[in-house]
This record gives sequence, C-alpha cells and structure tokens, in this order.
Amino acid sequence: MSGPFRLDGGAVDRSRTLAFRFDGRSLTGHPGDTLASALLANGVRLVGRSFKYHRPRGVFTAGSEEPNALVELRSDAHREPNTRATVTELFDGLEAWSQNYRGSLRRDLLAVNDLIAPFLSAGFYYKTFMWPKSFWEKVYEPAIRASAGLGRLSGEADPDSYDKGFLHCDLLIVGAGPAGLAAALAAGRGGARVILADEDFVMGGRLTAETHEVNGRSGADWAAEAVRELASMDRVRLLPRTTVTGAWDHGIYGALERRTDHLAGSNGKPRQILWRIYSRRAILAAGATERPIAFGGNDRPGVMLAGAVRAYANRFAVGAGKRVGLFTNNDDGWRTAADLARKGVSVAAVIDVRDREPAAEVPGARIVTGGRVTATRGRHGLKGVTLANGERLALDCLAVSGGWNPNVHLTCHHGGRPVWREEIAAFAPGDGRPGGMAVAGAAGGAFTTAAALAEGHRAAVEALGGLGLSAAAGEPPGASDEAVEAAPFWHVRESRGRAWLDLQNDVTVKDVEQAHREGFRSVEHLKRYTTLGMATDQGKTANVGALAIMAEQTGRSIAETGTTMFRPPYTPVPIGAFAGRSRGREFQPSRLTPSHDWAARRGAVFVEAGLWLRAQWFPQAGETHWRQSVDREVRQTRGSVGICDVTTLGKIDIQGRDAQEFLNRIYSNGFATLAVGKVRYGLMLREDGMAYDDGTTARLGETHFVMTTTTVNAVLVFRNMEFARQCLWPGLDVHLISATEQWAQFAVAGPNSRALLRKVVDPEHDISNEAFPFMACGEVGVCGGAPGRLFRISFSGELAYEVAVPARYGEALMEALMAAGEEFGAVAYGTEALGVMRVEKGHAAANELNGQTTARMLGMQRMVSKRKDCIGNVLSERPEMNRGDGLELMGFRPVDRSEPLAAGAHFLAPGAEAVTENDEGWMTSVAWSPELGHSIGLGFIRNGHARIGETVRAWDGVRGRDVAVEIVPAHFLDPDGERLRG
Amino acid sequence: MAEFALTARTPLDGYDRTFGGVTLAEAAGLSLVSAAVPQGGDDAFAAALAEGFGASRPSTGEWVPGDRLGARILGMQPDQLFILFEAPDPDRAAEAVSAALGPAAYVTDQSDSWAMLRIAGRGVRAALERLCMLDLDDAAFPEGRVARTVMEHLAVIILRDGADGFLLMSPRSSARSFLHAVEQSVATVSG
Amino acid sequence: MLIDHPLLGPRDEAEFVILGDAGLIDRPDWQAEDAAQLFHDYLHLRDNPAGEHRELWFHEQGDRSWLVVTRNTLTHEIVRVELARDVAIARGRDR
Amino acid sequence: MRYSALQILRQGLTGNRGWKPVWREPEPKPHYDIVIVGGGGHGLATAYYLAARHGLTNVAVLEKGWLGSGNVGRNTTIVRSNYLLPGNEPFYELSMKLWEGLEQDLNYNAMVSQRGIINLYHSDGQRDAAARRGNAMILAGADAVLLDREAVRKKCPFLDFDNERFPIMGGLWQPRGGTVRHDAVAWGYARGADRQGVDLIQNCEVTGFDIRSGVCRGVETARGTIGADRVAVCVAGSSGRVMGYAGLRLPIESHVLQAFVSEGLKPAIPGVLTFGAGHFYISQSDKGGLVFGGDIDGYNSYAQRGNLPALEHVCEGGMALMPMIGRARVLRIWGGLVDMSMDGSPFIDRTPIDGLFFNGGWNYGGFKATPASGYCYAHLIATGAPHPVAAEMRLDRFERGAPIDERGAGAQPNLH
Repeated sequence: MSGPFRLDGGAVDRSRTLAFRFDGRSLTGHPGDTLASALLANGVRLVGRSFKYHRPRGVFTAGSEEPNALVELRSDAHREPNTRATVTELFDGLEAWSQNYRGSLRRDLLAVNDLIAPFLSAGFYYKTFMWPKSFWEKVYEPAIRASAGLGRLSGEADPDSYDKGFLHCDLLIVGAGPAGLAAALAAGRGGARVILADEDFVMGGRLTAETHEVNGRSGADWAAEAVRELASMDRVRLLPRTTVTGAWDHGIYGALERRTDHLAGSNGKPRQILWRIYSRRAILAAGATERPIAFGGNDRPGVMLAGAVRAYANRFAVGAGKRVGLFTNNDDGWRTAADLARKGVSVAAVIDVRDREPAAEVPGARIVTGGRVTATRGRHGLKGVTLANGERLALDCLAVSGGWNPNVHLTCHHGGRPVWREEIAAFAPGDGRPGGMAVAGAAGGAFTTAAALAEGHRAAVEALGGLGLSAAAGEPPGASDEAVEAAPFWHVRESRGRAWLDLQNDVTVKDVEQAHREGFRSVEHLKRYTTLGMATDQGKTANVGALAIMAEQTGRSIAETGTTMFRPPYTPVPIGAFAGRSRGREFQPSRLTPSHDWAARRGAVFVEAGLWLRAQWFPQAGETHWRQSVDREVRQTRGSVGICDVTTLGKIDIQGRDAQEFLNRIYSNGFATLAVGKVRYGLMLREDGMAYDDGTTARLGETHFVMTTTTVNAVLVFRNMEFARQCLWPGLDVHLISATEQWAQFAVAGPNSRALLRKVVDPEHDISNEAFPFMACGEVGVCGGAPGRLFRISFSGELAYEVAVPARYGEALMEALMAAGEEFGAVAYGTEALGVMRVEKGHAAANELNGQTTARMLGMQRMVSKRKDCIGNVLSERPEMNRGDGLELMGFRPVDRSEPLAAGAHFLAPGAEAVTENDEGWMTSVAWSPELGHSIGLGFIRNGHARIGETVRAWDGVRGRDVAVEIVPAHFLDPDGERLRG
Repeated sequence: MAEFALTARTPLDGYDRTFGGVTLAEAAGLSLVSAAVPQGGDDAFAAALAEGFGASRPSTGEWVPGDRLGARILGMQPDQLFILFEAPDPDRAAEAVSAALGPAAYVTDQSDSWAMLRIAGRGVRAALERLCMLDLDDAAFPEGRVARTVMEHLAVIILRDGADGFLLMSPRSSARSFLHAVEQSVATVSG
Repeated sequence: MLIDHPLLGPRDEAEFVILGDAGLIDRPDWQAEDAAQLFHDYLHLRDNPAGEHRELWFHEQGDRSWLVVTRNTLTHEIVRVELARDVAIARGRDR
Repeated sequence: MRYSALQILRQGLTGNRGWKPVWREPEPKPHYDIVIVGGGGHGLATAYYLAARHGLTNVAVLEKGWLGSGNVGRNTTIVRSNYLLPGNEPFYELSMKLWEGLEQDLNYNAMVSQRGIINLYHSDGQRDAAARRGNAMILAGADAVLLDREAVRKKCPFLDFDNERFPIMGGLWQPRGGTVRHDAVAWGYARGADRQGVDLIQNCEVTGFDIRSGVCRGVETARGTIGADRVAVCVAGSSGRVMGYAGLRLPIESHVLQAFVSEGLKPAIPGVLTFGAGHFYISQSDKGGLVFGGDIDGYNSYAQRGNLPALEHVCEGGMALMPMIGRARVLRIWGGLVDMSMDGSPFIDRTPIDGLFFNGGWNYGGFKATPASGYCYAHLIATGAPHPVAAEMRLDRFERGAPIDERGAGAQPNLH
C-alpha cells in the first residue's frame, strides 16, 4: 500500500509500485495514479501557492480544471511549468516541484502579500506607482515583474519533438463518458468512420469515478467493455490522452494527443501530436465540471470539490481525508458522503444549504440541513470549519458541491453564447455553435447517466442520418436515473474572512463587489478588472459563481448578466505542438542549386536568398577576408571570365497563339515586336503603377517564350500572370508552367566568355558576335548533344552569356565550364561579386525594386508604354508619382575616395540639420569597386539628374557616420555598354 | 567526340530504403512532360491523346494509363496534363510527346523539375497522415487519383498507384528537405 | 477552412492564396474617358461587406485554378464556389 | 476621486467600500456639439483630448458594447515609433511622447513599460533596410540603435543562434519601445473624459447618420436619434460597415488578426522581439503571460476569430526564433477585427460630407497610435485643420498617387 490515505479497490495496479519525487521528497504510487492522487495517498496536502497572495493551496479537483495543484514537472531542459498534477499520469522516476514561492513552500516569504491584502484589492495597481514618475520604470515595475507568473521556463531549447497529423471522419465524438461511448457504439456498429477522443488516459469519463450501474453492471466495467468493442472496429479510431482543444471552421477540429507525457522519456518519438481532424459531423460529449460554493477561508488545502473527493476514493482508491465533511446545495453531493462511507472513510458531517430531508443515509455523520459553512481553520491544511449556527467541526477535508456546469466551451468557439437554464441552474449550449455539432449528455445539461447514454445514442443516430449513413438501431444502454436536484447557492453571506472565487488569481467575493462599486459591471469589465477567470484554468470552477454575485449586486438575473466568451484552446496547448516539426533547420525547406554540392566542395560561403541557399563567395587559400575573395572574383570576371550559378532566377515557360500579346500586357514596355531568337529586357508594374519586378524574356518559337523573373518574386509573378490569364483575359490562348526547377542556368561573363563557351557549346552552333549578337538566344547542343539553351544577356556589363541545361546535368556542366575555363583562369563567382558588378553598372535590384519605387524613380519612364494596355500603366500616371522634383536613382561616390559608404544612409544638404524635413533620399546599395578602387553607391535623391556633380552628405546617424558624397550618373563603368556588345 | 561530357545526377541520388513495413525508393528513369490544351482544341487533343498514347483524357485529379511507353496521363489542371512515361531518349522527352500529340498540345519538359519518390507497403497511410492533408481513404482517394497539395511547406504531387502504394513528386531543388520530411514520418510510425 | 473546389471537392484553406474582392475581375477600360478614376476605384475601393462576400482564391498548391468563393464574413460559411475563369467570361471578359 | 497610494491606504483600511465609479452612466442628451462614434481606445482618447486640450466638453462617445470592447481590449499591447516613412514616423513619435506622459496626464497607471523593442534582421538587405529605418527614426526625433549579432546575443541569449535556418545578423533596437496595459488605456482615457463632463454611453449602437443636403447633423442609434454639429467616426474594423451608412466606400478591408497569450511564467523575455524571417513577435506581460502574434489570416472577416494555418504559422516562427518556449502553453487565442488599408497606413481626415469626420485604417497597429490618434483627431475636429504630423493621412492619397506604403506591398491589404 503506497501511502497512509490509500483505500481498497479502485483502478490502480497495486502489483506495481512507482517511485517519484515531489519537492525532493521520495514517495511512491501505482500505475493508474495521477500525480495528484499519489500525493493525496501519501498525505501531501500543501502543493502550491496562489498567484497574488501566495496562500497555501492543495489539490482542489481531479481533472483538467484544476486551479491549485500546478507543478514544475521534470527537470533541466525538460522542465514543464504550470503542469496540472491532477491530469499528470504517474510514471516511475517522475520528478515534480511546487511553484511560486520565495524561500520554501511551507515558509513562503511572499506570503507577506496576504497580510497587506486589503491594499492589494482589485485593480490597485492602476491607482498608484505613479510618483515619482521615474520610479515606475526603475523601482515599482521591476518589483511587480519579479513576482509575475507561476512556473519557470527552463530557458533552454525544448529537447522534445512534436508532430502534426491529419485525420478524416464522418463523426467526431468529443469525450468518452457515457454519452460519448453510447454515441461511438451506435455509430461504429453502423459502420461509420468514427473518431472518439478523450483527454483522460482511461476512457469512461465519470463512469470511472462513480458507482453507477450500466446495463446491470458497474459503469466502469461497462465502459471498459465498450472500449474493447470499439477498438475492434477498423473504422473507429480511439484517441485517449487526446484533448479536442478547438473548433475551427467547416468541421475542422484541433486535437492534442499526448504521446509520451506518461513515460519517463520520449526516446526520439514525438512527445505530442497536434491532429487536424476533418469531420462531417461532431458530437460534443465533454461532460460537466463541478463548481464550488464560496465561503470564508474556502481556499485552504483540504477544501475540495465533492465529485473530486469521490473520484479519488472510487477510481484512485485514495481518501482525501480521515475526517471528511460535505458541504452541498444538491443531491449529487450526497453521493460523495455515501461512497466514502461505503469505502470506510469517516464522514463527520454533511451540511446541506437546503432545509429538507437528507438525500441519503450516511452512518455516523452529523447532518446539518439549512446549514452554512462560514469559516475554516488550519494553516497549511484544513483542521476544522465553523458553521453559521456557531458549531465548530474538526475536519481534515471538506468536500464542496455547488452543482455542475456543462462543458459548453466548444459550442462557443464560433461566437455562440451559452444560455442560462434555470431548471439546472447552469449555462447550457446556446445557438451559434459550430456547424454540424450536436451536444449530448452532461455537456448539454443532461446530468444523469441514463440521460447521457440515451442522448449519446440518439445524437449518433441523428448525425449519421443527416449524412445518409445508418447507425445501428436498437436501444441505448440503460441505467437508473439518479437524483440530481439542486438549489442555486453561490456564496455564504455570513462568511467570516475572504471567500474565494478564482483560487489561482486570488479573486474574492469582495473584489467582485468592489468592481461593481467602481462601475466595472459588464462581465468583460469584471473579468479584465479583477483578472477573474484569466488564470491557467480559465476560471472553469470560478466564473459562474462570480457572475451570480455580480448579478446579485446589479439586481439583474444571471441570464441578463451573461457570460464571457469561451475561446480556444479548451485547455492550454504547448507552443511547440502548434509548431510541429517546423523549427531549427526544418523551419522552412532549403532550396539548393544544381551546383550546390560542387560549391560546397570548393568551400563556398552560402547565403539565404528566400528559401534558396546561394554561394556568396568562394574563398581561396590565403584569403583571410571576404573582400579579398570578392575582389578577386570581380577582377577575374571583368579581366577574363567568371561563372555564376543563376538557376534561382524564376523561369516561366509561356506558350500559346496569344502568348506575345499576353506578354505585351504583362510588361510595361513593348513586346509586340520581339523576334524569334531574340531576348528582351522587361519591366513589370503592379496595377498601382509601381515597379515590382524585372527580367528578360526570350522568344524560342512562334508561340513559345521563356521568361525570367527575380528570385524573390518568381512565385508572385506566376500567380499574377495566372490571374491575368484566367480572370482578365480568359479569351487569350496562353499557357504557363514554371521551368525554374527544370533548367540549371549559369552566367558566363567576361571578355573570354565566348572563347570558353566555344569549347562547351557543340561546334555546329555559330556563336560568333555576328551570328549570335547581344540579346540573341537559341537552343543549342552542349558537351556533345546534351539539350541546352544559350542566351546572350549580361547583368555584369561584360560580354556575357547564360547557358542552361536540364537540371540533372547542372553539376556536370559547372565542372565542364570550370575545366574549359582553366586556360583563361576562369573563376566561379558568388552573389557578392554579382552585386558589386551590378552596382558598378547601376542595375536596379531588390534594394531599388522594393515595391516603393516607380519606373520614373528608376530612370525607366521610357519603359512604360502609353500606346498600349498593360498592367499598371494607367495608375502610373498619378500626379504625385510624376513630380518634377521626385526621387531619382543616381550614383554616389565619396568626395574623399578612402571613405566607405553604407546603404541606409539618408541624404542631407551640407550643413542641414538632421531632421525629417531636410531628408532628401537614401542610399540603397553600396559596393567597393575593385576597378575604380573606391566605394560606390546607388541611391534615390530628389531631382537627382539635375544635380549631377553636386556634393551632399550621406548621413548615417544610426551608425554615427556622415560622409560627403558626389552625385554621379548611376553607371560607373562602360556607360555606353561597348563591352557587352563586343 | 566533345571535349567534355555531361553525366546526369538524379535529385535523390537513387535513394532506396526500407523502414519496417514501408519502402521508400527514388523513382528514376521516368520522364515527365506537361501538355497544355490550346483553347478550343479539346477535341483535337482527345483524338491526339488516343492516337499518340492510347489513352482517354483524364479529368483534373485523375490519372489514366496509356498503352505505350508505360505512359500515365495525369490531369493536373483544367487545361494542362502531365505525361509520365519512359522516354526512349530522356534528352528528347518533350520532342517525343510533341511527336505523339502534334499541334494538339503545347509541351514542356518537366522531367528535371521534380524529385520522384515511391512509397509503398503496410503502414504507408499511417506515415502519410503525418504529412498529407488529403483524405487518402480507399473511398476518397482510390487508385487512379492524383493531386497536387502541400506537405511540410513543400509542394507535392501525390499519385496513388496501388493499394498500399503512392508516387510522390516534389520540386527538385528542395528534394533533400522533402526526403527528410517523408523519412521522419515513416520512421516515427514504424517500430 | 475548407473550400469546396468545383473540380476537386473540399480542400484545405492551406492550399490556397486569397487575393480578395472578386470585383478585381472587372478591370476597367484603359482608354475610357475617366480611366484614372475608374482604375483608382477598381483597385482601392473594394467591397468589404459584413455578410456574403465574393472573393478570389488561387489554388496555388493545387490545380492552379483561380476561384470565386462566396463566403459569409460574419460566419465564414461558404455558400458557393465557382471557377473564376467561368465567372470572368460570364461577365464579358474575353481578349 | 483622485488616485494615490494614500487613497489606497485609506480605502484599504475601510474595507475598500469607499471607491467611487470610474465613470457615470448617463442617458444620452438629444444634442451634442460633437458625437464620437466608437468607445474604443481611439474614440475615448479623442474625447479626452477634445476636452483637455480644446475645452470641448459637450461631447458624447457612443459605444455599441462596453467601453474598450474594441481592439484596445484585444491586442498585443506593443508601443513603438519605429516607422520608416515621413508620412508615418513623426506621428508615431508624437504618440510615443504622449505615452511617456500618460500616467501623470490621466492620474491612472496604464503601466507604460519601456523595456525596448528589437526588430531582428537576417540578411544584408534587411540590415540596409533597418539602417534606413533607424536613420529615419532619428531624423524624426525618435531613438534607434543598430545592434549586431553579438549585441543581440548579449540581450537575448535564448534566441536560436546555432541551429537557425535564417541566421540572426542583428537587430534594430528602439529602447523607448515597450508595452502598455491595454485595458487600462481605455479605462484611463474614459475616466479622464468622464471627469471633464464627456458623456460615455455604452450599449448604444449607431445604426445610421442624419445627413441632410450633404451635411451630417447627427446619428441614428439603438437609443434614438442624437443630434450633433460634428460627428467623428472611429470604429476600426467596423469602418466599412458604419461609413456605409453614409454611403461612402473606403480603401479599407476588415480582416482578422489572431493573437495569443501563454500561461503565466516567471520573467523570461526582455522587452519586445520581432522575428525578421517569419511572422512572429512577442513580449511578456506584467502578469507573466507571453503575449505574441504574427500575420493576419488574410481573408476578409468580421467574425473575430481565425483559423489553424495562421495560428500554426505564428508558432512555427516562435519555435524557429526561440525554441525555449516550446513547453510554454498557449492559454488564450483571440481574433481582432482589424481595418486593413490599401497601403497599410491610417486615415485621419474629413469626409465629402460636411460635419462628418473619419478615423480608421489602423491595420494591426492601432494600439500604439491611440494617444496620437486621439490627439490629432481632436485637433482636426476642433480646428478643422489636420495636425501637422497627421497631414499625410488623407483619404485622397491614392488618387493623388501618394500612398504611405511602409512595406512596398501595393494596394493589397492582406500583404501589409
């Protein structure tokens, strides 16, 4: 027997003993225990401290609604704060620590807050800490923050993994109590695809905790048998340890399955799985949650919910006390007394607020009808209670029942509001529930086992009927209708001392009264002002009582007072579970170029470009700084020849009788005259007239074009062209398909590029300047017949080509090009050298084409044709976008050539004060030009072309620099482009 | 004989591995060519498809076998189909389809755009339910169905070609991320 | 959300990209007298009803169809899904 | 009743029975000089500044629900002035300065907590953009510091610097940025306005305008017609719906923005952090909850709730950036109704209808703007002229071709 409070019977496996530690103390329990039941079995009553007043607290419930018994579970990086002991399955070696105290749990220094509680009432912090002004930041707030929160994060990366999954079913059943099991049996026997999920590790719901009979046998046995039958059906999926946390649109539910939380370790498997369940119908059979009664000192360890005390006795074979009292307003509460008595636990007293005959025989118990508990005593645990009639009773546990609240939460996730039902004195599901959702059993306010079984069965039959499927007919399982009569009773007015509503956040009846006094009377104001229901339990045991008290205060009914919104998740879900595998390197896929492995072997340094990894530069022996590598790559390319993998550029294959007309409308410049075998540079505008992408399009045949886009915009351009094709001009015969992945493409640039390519392109193709001039393109054979494409285009400003082969040949072609280029000292160059060369040529790239710039700003106004319809040309005419003094893309060089430039600097006139009014533009891109031997930059500046030769300041306050620069044209080398035509 | 020769490399380097009851293997040696149907050319296309591949045109979301070159015709978009087949000369796959369909279709070679992975065996669906949003139940996604969808942020074409067999295609550049995702799912559910 | 694709049946929202108001199909005539005003209104003054809204979704991770989805913005209920190409043709768009 | 430590002491000793209501619950009068439609943060701030700065107190604020039930009660509480464009930055810097004096101004502690905000950058391009932005901030009188990777590591050692997909290169830090207790802002402004005689009328939905010959003379409400010389609308996500009553179409769409709060945890995160390679930002509240969010769902919605893909996307960003939060649990998820504009920037302007003013288009950034929005809106309503720092926030800017497009995303609300 593990622990002095362990009883006979129950569903724990006494044949095995599990060792665990709480606050360092070694204890034992059995399989089938939760951490809470094992602690109670060992007589551990003080398990934590409350949030605000640091009051001693003990286990209060036996479920996920627990406000008090929160622990830090496991150690080091596995530490899991705020974990409910009441739903934590015991495993061998479990370690847990109590939370939220300074010093020790028993001697918590912050318990001083409780002594000054009168000055910490609702909203006190809004009314002070304001003087002197500076003290808030320096003194008050740090003090408040220091006491924030309950448990502690480990501060280390979560060492466990999480997974996601997708399930489809005809019928999702939430909750495997009597209603859920009856529904699942009916649907399963009818052959439907069923998913039955329950947050507990044992299915059966209250049947596991009660002594009711179903079909003439114990409820627990019947449930176990039902689960066995369901497990044998291949269209039925059982998900124990799975909480359906949210109802999303169109029958989609989120469910969290705890896969390894009941084990000592996850040994490499996902700890939890977040299931996205696509259901055609759903039945909410989530049961109900018991609510307490508020009375003086009702927060002491030992004061528990009556249903929980019953569950601990019946299911876990644990007596929550040696001398137990019961305080109830309903018949159900009496069952606790009866069950405990049957288990041999001494029931000292039953106090029923109702003035009526006892609802059950409780041998040896003092029966007080029309009674009230007004106060409790006991520092770290209950020692006794005082009644309104002055009577003092010695008790170590007081079981309290204020009635039951249906678990309506999921019915409200689409904005539905629960409705108050007087006859059950509780909120029940109202309208506006998620489509396809039915409610059965206690979740709908049907509190008896018989009603739950019948409703579950009927709900399944109706749900399947609605889908044109048949559920098994026949009768639902039978059970007797137990008495559940209740008289609404919320708090004991005669209470002495504070009466708690929200145990975790320390919200008392007085706080609600004060909120009312100060005008915070709507339920949302009440919640936000007092923090009622905002703790980790979301006020599952607190809210309704508080609403009732607010209703008393305002003189309105509870129905008129209303209730707050229930939002997902039903119970809290780890952030890691929502993220699944997407973390670290798996956060986003990596796209690799065909020459990636080759570049890696060459020791290339890679850089992210969208999802792509691109070679940034290729360090060589002896190069200690990236600039050395980049300068060499640029010099070698401009001096001889360089090779760069440009596969990442978007490529779109465009075909159709109207492909050319289509392109003419997509690009702002004319494409109506592009000849077969030619390439043209094109600029794209958004419909608002702003430039957003550029690239080249080659005409391979009468009806066949290949477009390139920038790397970052490839997907967006394709999407927009599909929109134009399907929605704007559906009559055009044009077809699109991405060819980005199909072709490995390499830029071969520099004076020796033609000579190099002559060794690679098959000899039957004449690539002389005459036969294959600038902006020519064509299909060629490569390295002895491999299919290839050759484009005479240049980003570097040199004589240059781009050559493409099917991606499977990409790595081989890179090697071939390098080998062929050996005699010319060919270099591979990366994105940095590419960037340097494009800045030297004044080509716009992402920093200039940032979505905020017009063709005019880029100096491309001549590329916006006014003689045709194309996306964006009408709105590009808007006046503010065509001001004479607008921003223009210019080049900049430091007056003192030794000064480096920095992108992001703003332009100011010499001597001008550094204020927004004097801002004349900004530097977009900079580079160090090996050919010029100094820094150069591109940038937008007001009225730039008229100011060539003028000196301004590149002011970079955020980096403490201020450099005099000269405005020059935006191309630093070969302004007339002789090189690329050579 | 040219001075340099190009050797081909497949996206998954011939990957082939078995986990418990599930086999993962790169599907190599297949060519893939897209065929777009010119506006107003549906009848001509149907005729050409019957003539060239002995297949009737599948509707979007379905695939049908042809009677030569092991061809499978995939209905990918309302006006675009994929032809998956064993090309006599992989370097001339698009030409082969052009030859077969003539002017009835605009063709584009897609063979190198996709990494192709065949996944088969008991437990295949247990593995795929960790990746795939689609309902792969026999009734909902029987043999003969094909779909483009997304798995772990990656575009994937999934084609069912057996009771326990699927062909997965994902873009070549992210093939390693894709393989990693599938491997992880299979490993998690097997053993 | 699930979008009941007219060709493919229900598919998860995650496969789609939304553009917005289906009014974007009705692109004005660039040569109209008041083209500037028409294009301004077309692009910037879109329907934004609290209720049924016709909107454009692109099945990017699917069959690449643009769809016109009629969806209630108060409840997210989807009452109709059409191929945008059919809608565009019905609204007189051609070449 | 003036709030002070002494007051708390006095009340505490007498059982906290002496506290007075923070605002009256008046019946609407038949006519006001100014009627403000919308009792959210911006509406209440506008009423407060009309009274406090312009001496206009014959003012009513009409709220269809409870005061502060708009986005002021449903946001991630971040305040910052780290904008790029001259049409925005001076406005947000004014807002920041008003935040800094708020407690004294209102005699209400809204817990303005300037623990700083860091926008991380992950590429050279993002660094250049951060520098450009930082410089723009300093030019406008704000504070900005460009941090390198090591400086970020020193402040936030828990970020993923080892197994990262998009390496953290550094961040743009605004030390004066931070968070504010959002509900208290609404309550503080409400109390301040009420104390100066402004009528705050709850559960009073506006159902139409009284417009005669192009002049707005009042509003129709659930509680009858209320006359007004000037009607000022600021209803955020309901802008389209409400201005529709006046027959006006707006360059605004209503979208849902989800936000999240975790269970209470001991302090783990300094200030506010924003991921530059994914949609994720986070701070920690004075109660210990991790408050975080990301991108909007993307579709038009008035439902005030979103869906799983957007939620999972945000958490993926969080785990990529700071894997230590994996075991922290999401406690509450809510959806804010946000008024996304065509360029991601707001409007504070008159309308073509005389006497009818409009304030909206705050996208997901309205909370930080609350003080300046109220201040500038009050200025416009009282003087008839736009406040200099809000002079660009005009409804006609798209016709003129002068959008204020911080992201360069164009006329596409769900991309801003």
